[in-house]
Amino acid sequence: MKELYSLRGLDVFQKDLHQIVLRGKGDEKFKEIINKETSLSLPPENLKITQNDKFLLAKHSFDQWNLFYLDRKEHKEVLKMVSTFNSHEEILASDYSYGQVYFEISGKDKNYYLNKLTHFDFRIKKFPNLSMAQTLVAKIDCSIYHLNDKFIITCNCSLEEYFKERLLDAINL
Amino acid sequence: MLIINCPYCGERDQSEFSNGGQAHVVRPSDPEKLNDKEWSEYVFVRSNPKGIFFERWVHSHGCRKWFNAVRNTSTDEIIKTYKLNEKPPILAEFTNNLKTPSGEPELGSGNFTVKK
Amino acid sequence: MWRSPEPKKSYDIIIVGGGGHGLGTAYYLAKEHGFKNIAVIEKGWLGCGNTGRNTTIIRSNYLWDESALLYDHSLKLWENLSEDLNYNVMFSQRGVLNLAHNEHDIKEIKRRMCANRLNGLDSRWIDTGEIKKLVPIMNTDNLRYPVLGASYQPRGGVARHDAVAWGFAMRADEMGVDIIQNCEVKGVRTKNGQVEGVETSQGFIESKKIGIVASGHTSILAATAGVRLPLQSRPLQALVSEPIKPVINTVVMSNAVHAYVSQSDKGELVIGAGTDGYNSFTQRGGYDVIEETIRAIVELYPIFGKMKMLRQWGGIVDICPDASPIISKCDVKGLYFNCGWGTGGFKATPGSANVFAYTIANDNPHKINAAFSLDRFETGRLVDEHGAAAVAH
Amino acid sequence: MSSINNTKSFHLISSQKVSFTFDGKKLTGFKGDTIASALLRNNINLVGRSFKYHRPRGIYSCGIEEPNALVQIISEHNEPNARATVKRIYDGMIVESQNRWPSLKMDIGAVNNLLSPIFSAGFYYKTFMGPKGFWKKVYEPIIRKTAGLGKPPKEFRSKSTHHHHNVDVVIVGGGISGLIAALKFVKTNYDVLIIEQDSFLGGILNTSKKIKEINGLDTIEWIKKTEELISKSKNIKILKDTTVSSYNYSNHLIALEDKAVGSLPPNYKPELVLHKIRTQHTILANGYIERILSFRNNDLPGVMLAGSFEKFVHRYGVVPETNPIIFTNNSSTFSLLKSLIELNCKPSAYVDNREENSIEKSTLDYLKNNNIPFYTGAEVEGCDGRNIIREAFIRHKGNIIKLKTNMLCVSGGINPDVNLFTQSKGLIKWDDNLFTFKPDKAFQNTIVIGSASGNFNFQKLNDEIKNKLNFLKEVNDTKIEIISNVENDYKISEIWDIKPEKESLWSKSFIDIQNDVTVKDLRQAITEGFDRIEHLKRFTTNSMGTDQGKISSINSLGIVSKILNKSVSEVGTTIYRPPYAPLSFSAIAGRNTYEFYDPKRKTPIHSWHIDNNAVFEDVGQWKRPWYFKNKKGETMHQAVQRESKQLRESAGILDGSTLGKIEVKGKDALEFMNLMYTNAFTKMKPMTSRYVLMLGEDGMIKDDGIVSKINDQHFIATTTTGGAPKVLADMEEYAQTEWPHLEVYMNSITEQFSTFNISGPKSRAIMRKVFSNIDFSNEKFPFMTFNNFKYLDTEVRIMRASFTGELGYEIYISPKYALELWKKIFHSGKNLGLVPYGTETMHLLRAEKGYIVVGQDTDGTVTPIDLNLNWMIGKNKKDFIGKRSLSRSDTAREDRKQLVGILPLDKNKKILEGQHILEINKLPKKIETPIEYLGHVTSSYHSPNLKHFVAMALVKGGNKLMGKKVYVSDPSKSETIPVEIVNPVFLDPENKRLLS
Ligand SMILES: Cc1cc2nc3c(=O)[nH]c(=O)nc-3n(C[C@H](O)[C@H](O)[C@H](O)COP(=O)(O)OP(=O)(O)OC[C@H]3O[C@@H](n4cnc5c(N)ncnc54)[C@H](O)[C@@H]3O)c2cc1C
Ligand SMILES: NC(=O)c1ccc[n+]([C@@H]2O[C@H](COP(=O)([O-])OP(=O)(O)OC[C@H]3O[C@@H](n4cnc5c(N)ncnc54)[C@H](O)[C@@H]3O)[C@@H](O)[C@H]2O)c1
Ligand SMILES: Cc1cc2nc3c(=O)[nH]c(=O)nc-3n(C[C@H](O)[C@H](O)[C@H](O)COP(=O)(O)O)c2cc1C
Ligand SMILES: [Zn+2]
Repeated sequence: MKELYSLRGLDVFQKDLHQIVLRGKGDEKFKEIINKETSLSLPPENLKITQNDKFLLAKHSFDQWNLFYLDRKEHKEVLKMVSTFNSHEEILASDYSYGQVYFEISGKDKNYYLNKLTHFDFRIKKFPNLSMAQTLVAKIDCSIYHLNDKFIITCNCSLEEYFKERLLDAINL
Repeated sequence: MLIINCPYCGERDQSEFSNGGQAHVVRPSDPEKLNDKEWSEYVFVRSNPKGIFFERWVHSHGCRKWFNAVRNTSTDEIIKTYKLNEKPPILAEFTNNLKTPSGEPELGSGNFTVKK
Repeated sequence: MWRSPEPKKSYDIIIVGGGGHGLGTAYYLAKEHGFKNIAVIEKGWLGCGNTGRNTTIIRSNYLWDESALLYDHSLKLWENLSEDLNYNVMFSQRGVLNLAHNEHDIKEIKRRMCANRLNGLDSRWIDTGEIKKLVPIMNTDNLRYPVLGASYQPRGGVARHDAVAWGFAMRADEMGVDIIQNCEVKGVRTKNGQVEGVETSQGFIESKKIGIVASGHTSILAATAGVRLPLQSRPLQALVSEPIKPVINTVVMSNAVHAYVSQSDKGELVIGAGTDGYNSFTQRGGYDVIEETIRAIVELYPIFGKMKMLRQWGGIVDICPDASPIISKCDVKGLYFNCGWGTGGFKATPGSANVFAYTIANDNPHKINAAFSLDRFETGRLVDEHGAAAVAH
Repeated sequence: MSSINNTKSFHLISSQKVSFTFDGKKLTGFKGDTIASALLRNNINLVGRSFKYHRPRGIYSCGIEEPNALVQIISEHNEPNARATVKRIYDGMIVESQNRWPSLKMDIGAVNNLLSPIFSAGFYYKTFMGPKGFWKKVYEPIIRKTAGLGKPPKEFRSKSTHHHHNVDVVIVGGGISGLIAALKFVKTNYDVLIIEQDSFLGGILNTSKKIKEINGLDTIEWIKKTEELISKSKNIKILKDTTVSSYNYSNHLIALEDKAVGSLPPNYKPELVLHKIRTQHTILANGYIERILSFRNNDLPGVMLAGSFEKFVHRYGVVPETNPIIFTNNSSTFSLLKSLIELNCKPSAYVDNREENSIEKSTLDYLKNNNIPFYTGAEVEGCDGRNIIREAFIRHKGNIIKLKTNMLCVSGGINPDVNLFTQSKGLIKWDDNLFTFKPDKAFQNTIVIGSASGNFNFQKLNDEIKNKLNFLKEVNDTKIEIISNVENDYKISEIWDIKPEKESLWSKSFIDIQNDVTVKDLRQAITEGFDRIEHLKRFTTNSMGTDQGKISSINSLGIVSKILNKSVSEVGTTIYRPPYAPLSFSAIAGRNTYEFYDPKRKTPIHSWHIDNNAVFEDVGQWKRPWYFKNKKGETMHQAVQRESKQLRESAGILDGSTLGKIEVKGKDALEFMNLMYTNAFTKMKPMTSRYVLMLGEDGMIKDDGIVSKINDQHFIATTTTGGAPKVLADMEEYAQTEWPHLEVYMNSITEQFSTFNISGPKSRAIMRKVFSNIDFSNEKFPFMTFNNFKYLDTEVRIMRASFTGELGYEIYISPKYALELWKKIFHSGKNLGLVPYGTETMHLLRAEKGYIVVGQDTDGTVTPIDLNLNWMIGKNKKDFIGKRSLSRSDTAREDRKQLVGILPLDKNKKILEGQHILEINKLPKKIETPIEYLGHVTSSYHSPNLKHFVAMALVKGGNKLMGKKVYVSDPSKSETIPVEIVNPVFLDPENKRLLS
């Protein structure tokens, strides 16, 4: 974890996370497979997040779940998990660990700064704790996860520099 | 700028969506059976009504899911959005405040200001 | 000055739509084909459609032969239009630039320039140095997508849009054409596959020949006669800045940094935006489209950062799948369409009116518009101008 | 007779002096002054020249509605057309007047005024025509020179930012009604945003003394207390110095905040912030606008709107003139009268158009008690003066009374400011008592209150707001008691323009002061047939100036209604369009321009490319190495020739990470792929790959790539760099909308894998060195197969494929390990002659082999058959996207354009892309009639390996023309280049190298 910026009511860290994108029907079988590998049950509703001490699982839509590791692993372990999932024909699992970048954003003024870059409605009544959203931040497709007092924002790694520069610019101006 | 209610993500700014034109146009199951004219209708011709329009949207910068909407193209008002597997709402359920094929409703059309 | 006559019971020809194309069609029908008993029916005021709300760019450097022929026919008519109408339409041949910002643009433009030359057009490739001379205020290298060259058509330019409608109207009126404003056509009445007349807000008017030139609304009127046209109506926006002393003496368009701009004789910058991504008839579009345009403008012309937007508006354009117009007969006898000009039909006004008049008069297309008939969608013989029309103004 | 300071004004901080220059003259004002208030303080009334006639013009209003006092701010990058009535002064500000030469007082352009009888409305269209050629060479250049007001600005890079808000309620306008509305929301659950264009709240309370006290407090006290209360409430936010400029659909508001009011904007901070707001409810409390009256010379400096004069007095603490004449037709001017008397300034006359019996008794008493000359049922017929008004002529009971004065305060009545309401697409309705338009039906969730709604009565304010907000749950019930200084009811007489006593060709009553449109112009236009208000606007340019006719457009409707003998409703208004006030381009652009115009997408190898002198090409948002400069001074041509040659001799490596990659999986993946692509995948063996094509439903090629089959349920597809997002989107679209019965899923893995292409005769040797545990022999690793291998802590996927025609491999690796692996390969390949190459060399090498590039050799009008790629079409498949279109009459034609090779007969001749193929060998110097051609060159490169140009072309009936001699046109010359039509595969047609 790398601290990027920390000032005036905002703290930004860049994190390394492992992520697996899971696609499937979400039926009983699917639930079982996920549960077996992660001990997690599926989030009850769309855009909600469930977690235990090892994993975090976010429901992106009716056929997509993103699984995050809460602790660091060797890449091959993640790949092993991916191929375990993929051994079931009804699931598509893709490793998203290193093709994405992850920013952890906290601080009391985080909404203020982020709303310089996105129209997204961060008000607690619209974006409660343990929920997620996919939206545009600084013209970039991002996923945002609301974890207690923090947001995790991810985007494609090719856009890392642009994203950081925009964030810094929004803070400075 | 519209606000669109994605059936999966909720209300979001229009900039997150892309429009896919007329809804409920089914791709012919056996294109070879169609003559050239019928096939060209499927490829090139879509309804373009002024008033109530059943259309498709995709939440392209969000969940990437397609869904349908009923919108009044003479005011831009979105009356309803619904999932692909839901039945299209019945037209008569909506008040079509349209007067003529090419006339605007006075309110909200963008082309009127004064109430006579 | 034109009359405001009461509609007669019957006309030889009815033109639906009092925009430049419709009024021009009536003018040429009267002037070149000797028709006297013509009506132009307009639901609002003359020129209230796209004729009155476009960025007035005129050029003919289209890719395919069919288009080049059509648009250059028009350009040639523009060159004499003020004399012809004895009304100054202020056609200003200040030249038109289409900028290239990447290798793909360069290839596309160079190909087009070659084709244009073989079609006898005056367009050519120019490099950044020459662009700088024509438009010194342009930022050519210190931007995300640098300017790498451009196509240049010196005969292109702009004209005073409203005057075009007024000029055609006055002269058509003089030749006896009835121009009927505030009369809305509600539908086309047909019998046995032949038109009988139009239902209007002022009652039924009879005619054996009906030309529909209602821009964004043509497909709706066609539907009343049972004809489905491959058209989608979209908002297209434009804006003007506050007026300043002349700074930009050429029309400049760009595809990749999407904006087009010219400066009017009154001094305001006339700037065109893109179409909105959905069908609408509201003559206004989304603010996001304006923002996209303005950020491209300040990127290309940093001095315009200090300019201010005075007014923004929208029109409704009818977009055809191949980005080319339809000037055509159809299965219904006596029913003719001139539509699908999308974002770029102002430049075609006199030319399209001229060949459309021919088509109606002879019940057969002129050789210039033969390629723009409706059946091309069936055969697949499209005139795909997406390359040239991505910024089609 | 001059200006004085009102030391008792609400907001004047007279201690702080500010110096600035106007037209080179150094002047002093007070902090907080606008340019206009400071100029008035210095007794300067002449500030500009008019657009067409170059008439002297002064300050007409005290706000955003100003038509006249537009100035150039030299000290801010030459900003043109700044409103002197809005822009605040600061130390060192440099201001200049506009549209005059050589100077403001001595302006040559003023001869236009003498010529004005020629310059009437629409004069352009009828004059300036013949003789032929004169328009272009003589008239137009002259007309163009006279264009515009200000001079162009200077180069400028703004730091303006955007800010988004999501709230429940927006209150536009922090005047008295806005504040009362805000009180209803204090400590409620609504998120509220109050937006006020001025630097402080209070609106009319700051600008007039119409109200004495509210809830027992002096008005300024009340504002202070109210603001405190509001600010303490966490749910309410106040934005000051912020003007709402657009009211878009779906309650989307745009508001511009000036961050540098009264100071030189620093260039490291945003000078403007553009607020983009989404709200549930919008409360419009944005007040009213006063309108003019048209009389002879009503444009002279010294003529000013009465309400604006009053605003200068109270808001800015300057009394522009101690003894003005007041000319009114309504009751709103009474407070001005009172204020002046209280300041010991006696108006030289009070002229009221209303008959004595309809004027409020209190006003008449006041006039009498204070001994002010007043005329009822009277009007100002006109005024005279050179650069400032000197005398006014009052028509009273048939007589003309001449009065000397330096200032004439005019009020033609007040209009609810309906601009934002109509922008929101609400309907307005004419009010026959107030003689103005009022908001009628809202289209969105819009509530209009206060004078913006046409309520000009203070006593009714609280009830109005309470009633209109009633439908909201849990808003506070506040008590407001207002004691006013004036009569509560507003009364007005109908008058729009005043007939001059003597009419001459040169006499003018203006209706649009900025655009020099006179009442006469309106009349003339109507006689010429432009009798619709929209025609009238465009023919005369009425209300098309920077003020958009804020103070006069209703007047023109009144005038026109009288001429046409119609009601004003029938005449109708022109359309109100955004923005409410001219909106800065740089604010609209915000930070989404200049360095942030578009993201630069970079591959994990980017830094290496830079270190190795790569020159980049923009492909979509991606930065791709175009070629690598080996040494200083190497040209692109040299570099590409070198790279190409070296690759065919030894090996080359290309960073292909930008290629789109899509993973497709599911029970029905096989069927899905069969439908998406032209190719047949059913018989394809697992762990093999295939070159594939994707069409649109119109049968035209949209994209190509390689599909690798892991098994019938699992595929990986690559796409072109530019096509990646579209291909994925198309797959999703068809899967969701057309074939929902197919169980199939896809993920973009473009960024999850970096991709390197290694090819050339030495590539196998290099691969062996890097991956010593893998068997790369032809038998174990044949062409178009792939496999996954363990590598360090991760995996690599290696595919044997090639786009250069040489033996080649594609390596896919997680981006984290990519750079390291790249370096390792490079290191291992050094002695074997491995060369990094870019896209240009790739294009050259594939052209030698006759491989196409989608988008270069195709243009959306090309089918697979046109490219002789019939073998890629799964003919036995019942269906795939675009299949049916291939059999339409035009796509099935045999003489369509087909892809061929082009070989120059003289091997030294250059062939350029885009050149056209002719059957004739010479072109006329000037082409008059179109010349027929066969097609055009789509790709052309100088091949260092073959030592001549290799080109591909799309040629009509090309397949049948093999061996034919044709000509390639040179774009500028009449000479042509003789060439032969050949098979497009120039090198290794037997694929020996590829399969080696
Ligand atoms: C913002 C914008 C910018 C543009 N920029 C350019 C450019 O730079 N260069 C260029 O070449 N082109 C441009 N165009 C396109 C160009 O304006 C149009 O293609 C062209 O003006 C069409 O002319 P028209 O006469 O066919 O249509 P219109 O002028 O729209 O006329 C059609 C008329 O039909 C009337 N009508 C509709 N329905 C009925 C009915 N039921 N009954 C009676 N009357 C009816 C309408 O009221 C209208 O007056 C632009 C368009 C827009 C909107
Ligand atoms: N009796 C009379 O003669 C008379 C005349 C006029 C007004 N009135 C009374 O005066 C009161 C006026 O109060 P009010 O609140 O309607 O007006 P106001 O003038 O007090 O407040 C309007 C506020 O809106 C702001 N504003 C306007 N446009 C804006 C924009 N686009 N963006 C941001 N801010 C903007 C203005 O700066 C101003 O502060 C009413 O009660 C009315 O009855 C009486
Ligand atoms: C070429 C051109 C120049 C224009 N210049 C101005 C201008 O200087 N001032 C102005 O207020 N509007 C200008 N307009 C916009 C018109 O006022 C008007 O918005 C437009 O014709 C659309 O009509 P509508 O807004 O009534 O729907 C211009 C329009 C065009 C097409
Ligand atoms: Zn969604």
